Amino acid sequence: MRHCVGLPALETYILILISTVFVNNIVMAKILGLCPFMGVSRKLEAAIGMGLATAFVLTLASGASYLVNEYLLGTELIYLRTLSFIVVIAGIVQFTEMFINKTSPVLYQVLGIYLPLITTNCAVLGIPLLNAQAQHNFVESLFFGAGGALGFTLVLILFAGIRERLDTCDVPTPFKGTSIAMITAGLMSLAFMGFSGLVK
Amino acid sequence: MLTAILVMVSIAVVIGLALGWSAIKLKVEGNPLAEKIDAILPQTQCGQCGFPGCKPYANAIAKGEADINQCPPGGEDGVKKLAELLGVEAKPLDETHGTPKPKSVAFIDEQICIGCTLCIQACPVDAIAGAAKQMHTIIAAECTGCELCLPPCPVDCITMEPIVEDLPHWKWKHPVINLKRVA
Amino acid sequence: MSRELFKFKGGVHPPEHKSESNTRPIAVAPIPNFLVIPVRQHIGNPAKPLVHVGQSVLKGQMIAAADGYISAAVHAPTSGVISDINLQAVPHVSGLPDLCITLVTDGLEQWIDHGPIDYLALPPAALRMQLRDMGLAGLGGAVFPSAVKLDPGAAHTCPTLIINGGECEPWITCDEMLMRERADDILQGVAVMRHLLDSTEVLVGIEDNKPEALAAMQAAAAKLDFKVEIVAVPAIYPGGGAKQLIQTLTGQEVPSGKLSTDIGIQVFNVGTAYALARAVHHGEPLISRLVTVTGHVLRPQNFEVLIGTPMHTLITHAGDRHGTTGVLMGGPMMGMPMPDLKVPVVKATNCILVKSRELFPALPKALPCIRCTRCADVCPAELQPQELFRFAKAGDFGRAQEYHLFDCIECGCCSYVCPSHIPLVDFYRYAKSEIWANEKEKRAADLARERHEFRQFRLEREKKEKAEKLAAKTQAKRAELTTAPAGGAVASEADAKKALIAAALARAQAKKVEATPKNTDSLSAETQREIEEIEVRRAKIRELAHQPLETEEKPK
Amino acid sequence: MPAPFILDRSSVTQVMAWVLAALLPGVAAYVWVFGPGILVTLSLATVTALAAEAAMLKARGYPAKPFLTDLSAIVTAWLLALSLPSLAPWWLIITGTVFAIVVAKHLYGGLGQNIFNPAMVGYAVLIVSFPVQMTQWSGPVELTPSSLSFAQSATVIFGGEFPKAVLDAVTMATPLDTLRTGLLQQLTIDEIMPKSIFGHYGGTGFEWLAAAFLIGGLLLWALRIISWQVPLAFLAGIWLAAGFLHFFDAGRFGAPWFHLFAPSVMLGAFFIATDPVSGATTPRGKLIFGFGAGLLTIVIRTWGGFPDGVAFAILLMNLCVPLIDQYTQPRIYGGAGKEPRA
Repeated sequence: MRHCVGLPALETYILILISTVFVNNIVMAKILGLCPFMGVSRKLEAAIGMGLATAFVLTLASGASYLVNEYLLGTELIYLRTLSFIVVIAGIVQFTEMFINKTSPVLYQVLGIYLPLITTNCAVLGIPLLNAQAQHNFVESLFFGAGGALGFTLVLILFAGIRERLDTCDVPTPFKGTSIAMITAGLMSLAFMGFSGLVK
Repeated sequence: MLTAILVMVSIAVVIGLALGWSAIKLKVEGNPLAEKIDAILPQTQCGQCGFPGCKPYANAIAKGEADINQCPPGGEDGVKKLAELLGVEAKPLDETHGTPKPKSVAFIDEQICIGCTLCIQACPVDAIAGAAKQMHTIIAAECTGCELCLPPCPVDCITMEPIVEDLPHWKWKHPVINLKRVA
Repeated sequence: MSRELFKFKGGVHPPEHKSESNTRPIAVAPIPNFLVIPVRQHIGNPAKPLVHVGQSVLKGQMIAAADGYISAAVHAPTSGVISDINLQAVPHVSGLPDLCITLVTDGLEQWIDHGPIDYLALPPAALRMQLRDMGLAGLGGAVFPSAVKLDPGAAHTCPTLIINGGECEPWITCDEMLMRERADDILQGVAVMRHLLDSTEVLVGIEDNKPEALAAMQAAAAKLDFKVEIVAVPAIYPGGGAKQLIQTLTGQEVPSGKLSTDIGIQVFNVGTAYALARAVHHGEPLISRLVTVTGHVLRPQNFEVLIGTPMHTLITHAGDRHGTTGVLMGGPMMGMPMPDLKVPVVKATNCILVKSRELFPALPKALPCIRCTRCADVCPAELQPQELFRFAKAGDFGRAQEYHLFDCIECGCCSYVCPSHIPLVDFYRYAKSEIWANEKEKRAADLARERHEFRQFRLEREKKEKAEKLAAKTQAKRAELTTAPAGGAVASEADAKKALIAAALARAQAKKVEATPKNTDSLSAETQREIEEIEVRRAKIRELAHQPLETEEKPK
Repeated sequence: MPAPFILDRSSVTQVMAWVLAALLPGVAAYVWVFGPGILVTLSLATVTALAAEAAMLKARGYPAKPFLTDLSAIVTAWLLALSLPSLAPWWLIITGTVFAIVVAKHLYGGLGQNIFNPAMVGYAVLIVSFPVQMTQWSGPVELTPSSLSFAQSATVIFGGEFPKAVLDAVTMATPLDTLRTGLLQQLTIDEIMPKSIFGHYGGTGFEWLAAAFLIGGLLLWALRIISWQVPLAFLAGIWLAAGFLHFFDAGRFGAPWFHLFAPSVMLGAFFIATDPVSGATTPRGKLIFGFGAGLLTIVIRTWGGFPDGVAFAILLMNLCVPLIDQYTQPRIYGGAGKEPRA
């Protein structure tokens, strides 16, 4: 999305938020971050926990990756972007894991393997890279990260609600479990297409 | 080339320090999960899971050494509850640890019992009343049906009586609305 | 004096079918030749039989005593001989047998001596115990021991007393006929209740589709010395439910999970009030009750029936007809199908409804739920039956409890209106009994864990005690030995140990000396020679024992 | 089996029959305004829906009779047919109906278990995959130079070759399309409105069609087949959103009554959003569901890429239904923790 020139700052932030949460939603439009989306959406509490954890990591990561990109990499070390971003994200995820293990061990146990897996979540790496590509300034990249995370959490929670209802449905046996979840995710992104074209 | 290495090293050092500091501050001890698992297990203390009682089995599951389908008295929904708690896939019961049997209570045939107290020492929940050379009898309310008292008995006077459903314990059955027969 | 009424949410209007059985007056059913009296006819512990087989009993004699506070006694409905006490079929949907006392009637109707009780003089607690021993239990359908409900509890007062003449269930008219013909006795019973509960306000709720009953009760109420308000409530099913009647008459709601006495209200059925009046003013225990026999019978009518009368005798008395497809105890909305017809009438039997293909066509097969929420609109407990159904069907009992499954009064309104004809109440009953069973198992498991942990602790403690005792003993021993060679200063631990070893050796030596034979000194010469010979032979044998046995192969 | 032994006369077939009956005035208005073409679409959709349902039921081993006679497939077919353009080709109708019945309904377990509204899933798939064919609307009879008889529209639908000129003479943009294209050319509302397509409230013919659906919907509400919360909240959502925008900038946003009297809004409010299976179940939940759907319709219509947002709005609200239901549980008798109503 080209650099928003001329619009007052507040309006760009709102536009960024609307675009990342609804129009090109990380999961629904950009099809990023599918493995936790499928893995953690079995129960609502796990989904909310996962959503918040990813939001926390994503916002921090976008901020940190902006600083790294702006001050450390500058213009000639662009090829180091992916490498450094991954290191930063891994560090933040480790910190989040310890933090969650300390504050609510139950959530830590429920999230299980998916908590460290945030590092490999392609949305978490995707957003900082998109930030860097679109040369957002610091606040814009924070909003972009927060918007992406909010979109991810919103869709994850909605999907968890649906999957809990799907458990009580009499789904034909070949479609039970993950396959009906995949179909539902497909229909969800079909519904999210309604927002396409919302933001120029 | 040099600056690239410098940059990467500096990022790594900064993050390493931050993590080291937070690792100390956010130390976590104890494993509250074991109690949660123990709450699900049926507490028959029968040892069919290969552990001397339910608490050791719970600790083993918490540490990941034991599988969640080794408890026949817990039955299928016991495995399902454990799977739900640990967020893993529910596996069918492992037959090598024995098959789930209808809940039953031990019964001592008082004609044959010689009062040797071997079963009293073997009972994990002290559900057998009696003393040396005195008559032994089983407190039905507290017997968990773990069958640990059967092997030590020298005269084999203990039998397992399955609990028969009487009026106060009668349960409504799952109503079957079978669409397939409808046509 | 029309009282301002409130409206409870939901409720349905099933066809009433009251006119079939409320035209004929109450008749007394003939005494059958034998009565089967179950000991578990009320909520709480079953009564303990007092009689033995072959004992002849009089009418009204107690044959099974109440067991504990929440229980009620059981009495012989007529004079006769106890033929046996064993497991028999009882009116329960499960068809499982229960302990029953069978009484062969002699038809003499010899009463045991019984007289009125001066309820004003007796202290309330004693009166309640006496009522419990006269077998009084709620006749509205719940059959909860009345003695317990008549206890006003810690507050010592229950300001509002409501008498339930609602009878909203279709087909049943036993309360209506009771009010029409015996209004005065009912209000006598209400007076006793008012005295026991020390109530200030007494209300009688009767549905407005029973004008004659209303008139009779109002006439009887006028003759009383204290104020009783007879109120006509709108005829909606389940208006006769305790919680619904409370809300209609007082606008108050019983808090979820609590009893009506927590908000100072107690509800009794008119039948219970009548039975209380008979017990207090005539000394008659609860041995008979009013039963509506209706449905597919020639002469649907209300009968005064002895407890324990087999149902088939009643049905033949009311005129058996061809084409019966089964019998219900209670009404069509909350009634239970009877396993077979020889089960006896019990205190809870307010109606015997004979089904037939025309009156009760086979229920259509159920289709999946389309979440149309008609059931939520009619649910008097304001629950979400479609969600509860989804959780009960999937076996997710935790969520069912979160959605207040236990506030469901199983009135059947939701199944009645369901366009997919799903037997919703079946699912809720299944879920409730599963949850109760799981809770019982949970309690048993916790008890087992407690006992196991205590056993481990006990074994630990015994081991520790034994170790301590041992250590104490060795300590004392060591102290005792090291102090024996007093004088020399004990240099160090090593010396103490050496001293101990030396002492032990000395002791062993002394023992060996003792063991040598004492009789070797004053021996005669000749015995001395014999001893030496034995010693020589012993030495030769010892020598032989040492040599290798090379001579074995020679004798081959 | 115990539980109540008497039932009131209602049945799923009766519910669905009343819904179809309430749609008849709409169909009649449709034929009167746009010519008999719609009858072809309706019958084609109905046949396809029944065939698809029968096939799925057979595949799953369920008995066909009780499910085919509950008319739920026919309701889905009619709702989809009424939201498709009147001259949409036959294969479009068939793919939409088959997708709706097979994927949106039976993959989730058949009647009563679908998460999304089947008709709207069918519509969304069609508008996303075949945008061109989805704009073949025939204009109102009184405006277009000539109109198609039943046989002619049948041939058009079934793909028979047809002189281009006549076809162009018949087809016209819908009021919403005209409004959208006008706004894109930076015209103001006052310049667009006098065009012939716009009657006094909505499109010339379109407003009668909307009125017919409104009458059908009120009939359904009077018979207690649908509850009042969803339609009222849906219309209120549209009225408030459009009104706010209109008040905010009259030049660029259509008047609320214009948005309200679009046939798709009336059809959506009374027939599609009130689908009990995929909609919210608690009273407050239904209000949120309806209001949200109305709001989103206006958002998509004004800024979105599609001319009419009703389908997507309802699908998006279907997504939120499980959460809405969970967090709007009404208070029970006795308050459960909260102070009971004394």
